[in-house]
Amino acid sequence: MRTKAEYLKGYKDLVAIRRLEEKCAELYQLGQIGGFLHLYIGQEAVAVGISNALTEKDHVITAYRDHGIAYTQGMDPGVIFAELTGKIDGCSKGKGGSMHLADTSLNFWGGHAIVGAQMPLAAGIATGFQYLKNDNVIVCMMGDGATNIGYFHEALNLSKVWNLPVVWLVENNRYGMGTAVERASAVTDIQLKARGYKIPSEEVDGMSVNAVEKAVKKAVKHARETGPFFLEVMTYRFHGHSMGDPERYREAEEIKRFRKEGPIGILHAEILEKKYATEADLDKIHDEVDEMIAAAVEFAANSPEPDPSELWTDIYA
Amino acid sequence: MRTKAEYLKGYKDLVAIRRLEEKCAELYQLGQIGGFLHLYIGQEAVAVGISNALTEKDHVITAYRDHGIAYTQGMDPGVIFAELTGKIDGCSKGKGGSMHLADTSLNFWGGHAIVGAQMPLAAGIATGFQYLKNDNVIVCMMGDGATNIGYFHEALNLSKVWNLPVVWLVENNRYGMGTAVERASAVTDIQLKARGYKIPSEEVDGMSVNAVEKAVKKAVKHARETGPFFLEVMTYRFHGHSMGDPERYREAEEIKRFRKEGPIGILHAEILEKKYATEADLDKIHDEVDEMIAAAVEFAANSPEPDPSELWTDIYA
Amino acid sequence: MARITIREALSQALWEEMEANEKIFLMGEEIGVWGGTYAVTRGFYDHFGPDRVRDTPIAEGVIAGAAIGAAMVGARPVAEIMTVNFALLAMDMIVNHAAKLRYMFGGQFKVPVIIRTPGGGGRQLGATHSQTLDALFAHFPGLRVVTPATAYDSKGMMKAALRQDDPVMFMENALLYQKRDEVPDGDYVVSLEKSDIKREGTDVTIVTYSRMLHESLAAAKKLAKEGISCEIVDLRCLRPLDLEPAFESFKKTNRAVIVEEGYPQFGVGAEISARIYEECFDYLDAPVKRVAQLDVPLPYNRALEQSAIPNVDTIIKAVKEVMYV
Amino acid sequence: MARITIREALSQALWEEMEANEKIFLMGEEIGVWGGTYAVTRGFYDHFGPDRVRDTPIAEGVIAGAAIGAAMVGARPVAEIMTVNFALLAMDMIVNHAAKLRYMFGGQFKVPVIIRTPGGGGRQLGATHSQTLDALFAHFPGLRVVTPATAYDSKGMMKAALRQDDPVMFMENALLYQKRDEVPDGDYVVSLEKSDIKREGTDVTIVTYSRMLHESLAAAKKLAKEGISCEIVDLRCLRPLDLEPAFESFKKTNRAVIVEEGYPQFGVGAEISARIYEECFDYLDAPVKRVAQLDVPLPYNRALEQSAIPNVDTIIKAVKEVMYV
Ligand SMILES: Cc1ncc(C[n+]2csc(CCOP(=O)(O)OP(=O)(O)O)c2C)c(N)n1
Ligand SMILES: Cc1ncc(C[n+]2csc(CCOP(=O)(O)OP(=O)(O)O)c2C)c(N)n1
Ligand SMILES: [Mg+2]
Ligand SMILES: [Mg+2]
Repeated sequence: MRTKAEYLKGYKDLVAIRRLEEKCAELYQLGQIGGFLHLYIGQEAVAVGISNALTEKDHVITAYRDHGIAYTQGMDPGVIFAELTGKIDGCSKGKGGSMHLADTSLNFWGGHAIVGAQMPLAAGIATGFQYLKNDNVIVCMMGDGATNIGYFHEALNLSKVWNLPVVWLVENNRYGMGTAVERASAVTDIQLKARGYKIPSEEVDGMSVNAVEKAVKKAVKHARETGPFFLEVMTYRFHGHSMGDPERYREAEEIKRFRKEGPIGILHAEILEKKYATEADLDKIHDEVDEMIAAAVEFAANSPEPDPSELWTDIYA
Repeated sequence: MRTKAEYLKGYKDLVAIRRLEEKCAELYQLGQIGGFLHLYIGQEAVAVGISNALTEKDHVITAYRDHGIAYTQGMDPGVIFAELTGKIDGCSKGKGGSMHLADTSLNFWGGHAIVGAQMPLAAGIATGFQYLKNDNVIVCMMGDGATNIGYFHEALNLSKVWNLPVVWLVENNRYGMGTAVERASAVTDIQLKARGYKIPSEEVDGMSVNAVEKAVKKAVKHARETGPFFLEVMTYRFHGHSMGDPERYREAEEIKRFRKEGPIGILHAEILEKKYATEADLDKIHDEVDEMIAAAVEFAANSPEPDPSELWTDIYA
Repeated sequence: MARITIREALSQALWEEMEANEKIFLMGEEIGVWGGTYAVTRGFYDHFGPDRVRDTPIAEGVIAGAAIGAAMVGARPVAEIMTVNFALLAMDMIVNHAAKLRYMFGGQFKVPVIIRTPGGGGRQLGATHSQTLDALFAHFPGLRVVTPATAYDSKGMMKAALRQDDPVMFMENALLYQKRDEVPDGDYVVSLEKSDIKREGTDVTIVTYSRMLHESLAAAKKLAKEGISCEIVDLRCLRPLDLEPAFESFKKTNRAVIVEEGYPQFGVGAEISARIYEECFDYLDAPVKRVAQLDVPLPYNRALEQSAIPNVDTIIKAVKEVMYV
Repeated sequence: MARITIREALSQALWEEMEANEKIFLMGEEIGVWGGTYAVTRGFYDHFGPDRVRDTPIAEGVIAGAAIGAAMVGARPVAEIMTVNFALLAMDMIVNHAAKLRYMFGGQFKVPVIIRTPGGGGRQLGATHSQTLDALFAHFPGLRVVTPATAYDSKGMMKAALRQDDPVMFMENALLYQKRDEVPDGDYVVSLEKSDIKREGTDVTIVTYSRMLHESLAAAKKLAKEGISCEIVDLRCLRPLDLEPAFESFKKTNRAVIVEEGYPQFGVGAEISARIYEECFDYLDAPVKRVAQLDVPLPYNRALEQSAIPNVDTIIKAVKEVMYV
């Protein structure tokens, strides 16, 4: 972000994801969202930074914690809520749910619920791009926990052997469910894992939109011109892993510490300091977002259930 | 090896493996051995060095290229040939074949035909040892090609997180079937792969029994006292991947170059230089080995086929 | 006797056996500090400690593989795969190794590993998180596949599994953990090789297992009011498969409905159906009817998902069909 | 017309389609420089180059996954998994992804990926290298599973697979590559959805596929000499499963033998058997007979292994049983 407008847009995006997720939690409690629900609260700056950095030739794929990146890639919040409530206007007609948001017209390839599965798929998407010579790049997001699964090894190795146009982006939020990085991974400095594949890497402050944006831009450029790049983005999730997490694995103190310096607060301070806006201006953004979210929820509520016949569509082409 | 006796024993072992493998090739051509047959010729010093280094608390597991290590762990060549020809006196009653030699009373856990599968199993064997507090160590041999499969990542990571008593030992013979290391692996210096798990590592000259022996001793000690260790043993296979390899992937020149400095020749020269034996003494060893192999083949030939009822045994305990 | 949940039953079985046999240890994702995703191992970590209750990285291949390896050398690992859908990432370890190692090596060692894993749909988890994959594992000689449906059977079969020496796929069902029934106070085991009549009846034989047992029982209750008497055979284990009670029942009723939760083609019901015909050919009064999931990946949307999974109504309909009413 | 081997038929189909459609590329272990473990892609690397004929590391997960990903974005990858036994290492990618992605995302994209893989036993490769796993894949909606047994069908079905948009498990058989039969000179396709009568007859219907077709044909020839006339239905594809010709045949013969190479329990034969009973109940003269591998992991020893796999003799015996002779 450079211009005032960009900063304000970035701020709005952060707040929009936050509100969207808070609303999700509410709808989940009300039983309107089913299945598993993983909130992105605390990690908003990562999605905003990524999407800010991407151009129309750049694509993204992620795991089940996918609402944020869906939003920043341009998915209408109404469509998101429709999917989350299983309605026909959802991006996947209500067949995918929270863990399977995607809109390929927005260069967003999902939303994948099997931990790590997006990595071989991303290697394949990159292979497809390379093979079709369309100059595209894919950014593959994953959690810290996902870096321990075999797919990580196979996908990273192949990406280097074939020099694929892919950015491997770890959102290190310190836990995979209840397991702290150091209890699951031989190296806690996850970036080091890239060394085993001679893939260049960087650590990034995931609480800063600009830091993420900058790093992703550089990484995407490298991916397009040279081959795979690896980013370890340091972040934190403020809520449980999913709804119903007993959270026996961390201290309230730790959450508090991170919450204080959350991505929204940081950008808020920066904007005020740069005098791009006043408190009142920012409040207005919050109000706009609230309206947008309310309208989105309304849209989803009015969207019809899929016809029973949809059970049988989209299985074969 | 230090003493004269050890050197001569080492030499005999190298020659024994070589002859055993040559005999296998012969029996395969005659149709007496079926299935896939992977010869160890060129890599003999690795098995000899490993078994020399191991004590009764140390165990070993490997892939399908397993005749050499079966022999050095103490498996009778007659039993080996019996297994290879599917006879009841084979170590696995003729049910396993060439790729599945094992004798747990010799601390040898096989012989595994799925590339890389021995790694999670080895992590488990080490977990068992650790859990049972018996002070044992497992040495897990694998090929260079096997280091690219997901199991490698999962097993090495777990071994470090749990500090398991395991030595990961790569026999880098430069090819996985027809694929040269650099065509399949992002790092050609395979040792580097251990860095992603903070596992200490060493490169070892696999043509030298003593180099392997020394490195394995050190690695096993580390594994017993501290945790996993990683060895990259540089070696070369003189024959095709298995019988019937068209060998379109390497030059005859390369094979020649390695053959000239093969493990047997190297130790031969060393023994003469140390004056531990004369040419004639060594020739006698060859004769002894020839006799042993002939007797072993004879033993196998006389061993009965398993009873048809064996089809149904050993499925459940 | 106490009425406890299946969750408690499994928990008790594991706890008691761990107290009795120190060779038993647990491993899996989130089984320790978290207490188990479905809370089966809650409290174990604090009591038994990190050596016997081992949290693992997310790496199903090595979870299964390490459990198998530890079993090879004499420990008794119980590995939890968080859901059966993720067991697909451990298929090679389960199918090529757990099931075959003993055979391939001529019986040199045993592989007393238990892989616990819950399956089943109905919770809006989408296509990759809702599968019922019992048929996949039951296909393979060398494995034992058990599928208890009650607290009594769950506790008794878990204990039996922990006292025998073969690899066991212990198939649980996420929607059943809260189900309650009576369990004796003392120690007991339930065979891993015997199916069980869970309701006696005279008109139709229902052959089923796991969660569909409860749907079938509910259906039978309703049908009884209409004067149709169902005998219900709970398979309890799919490998080895004990069909004798089903055959006996069928020879009495001459009609059968097979109810399973999984996919309809090449599933569990096909084998049972084929076997009934093979063994009871002379007793057929009507074609055997299979009830299973519809032949689709399960969708997220609740109504669509529910419409795809067998329930009391589809079972009643099937029973009436074989009764020609 | 020319008599060519199945190896040549597959090779021709891939070659011709690659010439015609540059979106098609191949990937897999040893398919390039080596020329394919079973030589199906011999000469491809030199002709099409390393971009279209991609040797991969030994990493079945990402082989399948990368092929699926490339298919998602519009390429047409053909991934070779060296043998079906190794496909167990790619089960999650095949079952949870190839089969479900399109559905989970509401039809937003297609997944035109072909996974070629040979299976089958009989070559003394031991338990992990000899499996016939067709039933495993046929279980899953979202996949197409094809199992051609002749050069004609192999070429035509490979071409058809390369011209349609669904994920296809293309099941080959290692012992069939050398089989020869007549193939037309020009371009042709064979449907991925139609079974085929490979021999007409009046007394017994044999339903089979892949290598067991040839064993069945040989058995039928012998049986003809004894005056027993077999009609042989070659399934050709297991998903979708076209049983109409089998039913029609059965309605004529009233007797059926199903022959498959895989494990006997929860296998392909169970589904076919159940379906015949379901659809042809009124035409039954004898119980349907299933012939399959014995319920054991396959051993290395040749005699033991051979005794476990169906062959001409076991088929003849089964036919005579359903004929009550
Ligand atoms: C293969 C597989 N194993 C286990 C799970 C269950 N699971 C879902 S999310 C998760 C934790 C992943 O942690 P991480 O990768 O750090 O991502 P985060 O949730 O922190 O964003 C686990 C174990 C799964 N979905 N897939
Ligand atoms: C999972 C799996 N994939 C593929 C194969 C086929 N295969 C057998 S050996 C081999 C090459 C292995 O190379 P490497 O690990 O270097 O061992 P080497 O043969 O050189 O000793 C391959 C691809 C297999 N057995 N298992
Ligand atoms: Mg995390
Ligand atoms: Mg090698």
